[in-house]
Amino acid sequence: MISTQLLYALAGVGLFAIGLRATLLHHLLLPRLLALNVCGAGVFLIFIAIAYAGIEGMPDPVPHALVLTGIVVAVSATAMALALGRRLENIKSDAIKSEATKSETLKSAAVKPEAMNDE
Amino acid sequence: MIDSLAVLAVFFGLFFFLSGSIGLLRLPDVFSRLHALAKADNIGLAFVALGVILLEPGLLNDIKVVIIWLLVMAASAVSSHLVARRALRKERDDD
Amino acid sequence: MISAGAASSILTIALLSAVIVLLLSLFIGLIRAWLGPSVEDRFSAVLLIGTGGVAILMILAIVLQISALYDVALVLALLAVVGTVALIQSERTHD
Amino acid sequence: MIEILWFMVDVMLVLLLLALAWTTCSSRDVMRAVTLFIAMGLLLAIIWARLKAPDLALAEAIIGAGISGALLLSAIRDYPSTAIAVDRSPLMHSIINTFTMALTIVMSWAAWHGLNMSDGVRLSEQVASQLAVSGVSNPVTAVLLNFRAYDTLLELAVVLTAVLTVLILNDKRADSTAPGPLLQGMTRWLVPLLVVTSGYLLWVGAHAPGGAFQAGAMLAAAMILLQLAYPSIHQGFNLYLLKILLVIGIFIFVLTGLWMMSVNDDFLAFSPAHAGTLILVIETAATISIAAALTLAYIGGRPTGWEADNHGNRAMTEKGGAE
Repeated sequence: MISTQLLYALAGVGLFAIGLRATLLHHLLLPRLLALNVCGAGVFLIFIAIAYAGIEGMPDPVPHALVLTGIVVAVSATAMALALGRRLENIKSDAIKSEATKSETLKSAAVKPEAMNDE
Repeated sequence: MIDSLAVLAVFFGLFFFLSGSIGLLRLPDVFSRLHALAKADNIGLAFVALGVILLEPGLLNDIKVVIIWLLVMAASAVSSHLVARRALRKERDDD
Repeated sequence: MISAGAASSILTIALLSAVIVLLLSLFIGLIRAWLGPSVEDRFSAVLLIGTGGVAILMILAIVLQISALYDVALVLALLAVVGTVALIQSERTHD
Repeated sequence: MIEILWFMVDVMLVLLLLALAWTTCSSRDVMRAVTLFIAMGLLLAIIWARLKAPDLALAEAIIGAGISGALLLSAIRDYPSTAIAVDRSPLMHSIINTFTMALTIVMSWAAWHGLNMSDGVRLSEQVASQLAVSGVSNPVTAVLLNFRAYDTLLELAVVLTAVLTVLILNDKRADSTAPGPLLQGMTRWLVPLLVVTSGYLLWVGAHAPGGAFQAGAMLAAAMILLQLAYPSIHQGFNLYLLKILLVIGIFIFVLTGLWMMSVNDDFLAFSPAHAGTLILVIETAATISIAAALTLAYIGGRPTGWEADNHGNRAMTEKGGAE
């Protein structure tokens, strides 16, 4: 039983490490988010490995409850991060557009970048 | 007796699963791969479900297994169709 | 629940080997997901994991004697479609 | 013999998981990464089932396979390039690798040491001894909604905060392709099934794996499927009702807590006689709120007509941001 727990706990550690390495290496938001989710899955796995009590035994329900809330929080945090990322992309593409218009008509572009700085 | 029959059914299903995934790996294009996959989905799971029903004494659970099998059948038909249509559309766009 | 004693331990051995074979078939399918080349190829591998997962969950429900795992299998069968639909609808409009 | 077979199953599951995680994280193509991530979610559901955590397996099957899959796949559309480039300098690369390796060794040692230490007070025994007075017989539900109800209340608040952020940012996703007739036909029979399953999961949560989170996620998956098949359907939502649904979970939770405070002198301390009913009421409200929250999070912005005066959503946000 301890070997099963150890196996899954070490797998959790491995998952966390893989996710952490990728989070640090990537620049783009989406791969980073995926990597962070992998990281989180590793932490969940460590929790559940510790809660495990053998084929016959009843596992500890407290870590199960914690991880359950963790899964739901992780998905809402991912949705939030994606919304933030969309915002950034929109600002970037707006900025490119306003750069383009600036070179053509000077006046109309002057307002937009300022509004962007405030956000 | 029933146990061995059930195990036989499960192993028969496994054969379809294995051949389905080998087909997924070896066949040349998306459409034939999806065709191989459908074998695993429908027949393989049908035999595994049969084995499970033979082993499971609870009637409610037996009904659940049947529902699961029907759902997987419907889902795999729809999913294969959708995936294949997407692949076909892309192929046409490329030409 | 299952017929007691020595028979059930043989049954467990048979079912566990079935799980191992199913995992092997998932692994073969996953090679297709890794190789690709197209999105559809990868996704057919995911479909295989969905179906194989349903089979594994049903067998685990018997081995571990947790009937809630049938619910998990049911949910997995239902939700596999949502993923496929999301994939099909994820095509870019400006491509 | 049985132990060896179990060990083989475990090793295969772990190897598959690690391989999937590695390929997800090292993919050069966003689509490949997301597809492999969805596969990893499915595999995790099997692993939770193997580790005798059916509650988690349910949640992971719904959220991992359905909701985050749909969320991430639709997010791909918002990104202009699908290629993932890693352009860290070689020095930075090796620093990150060394740091991760060191951390892995320390954490492995900690896991090994922690598992070999003698057990402290096992919380499972405390839960088992108090289960009779919790009002439900599923220990995970008992922990979530009775013993550690504070956690769950705050967790609902966290989900609400995340959704409010999404609503404030209000940058909608790019439009998807037009759905085909087969998809719409399938949606018509699948969505009712998903809703019924959600109700089943909510009801069964009192004595078997299931409960508010799984039911709420299932309902949200139904709404997301509807949204995928009929992209403009959220324009028909009753927004006044939607705003209420979004907060009703926390509202009922706090209200019950305050009521219990007036009876038992303690916030959220349920009297054993009413605990079962109260938990069901709270769970129903929480299910609705979680479903509304996850659906809005997927839509990624305010449905049309969210503001009362409806002067164009973007203009409102811009003004709000500048003040």
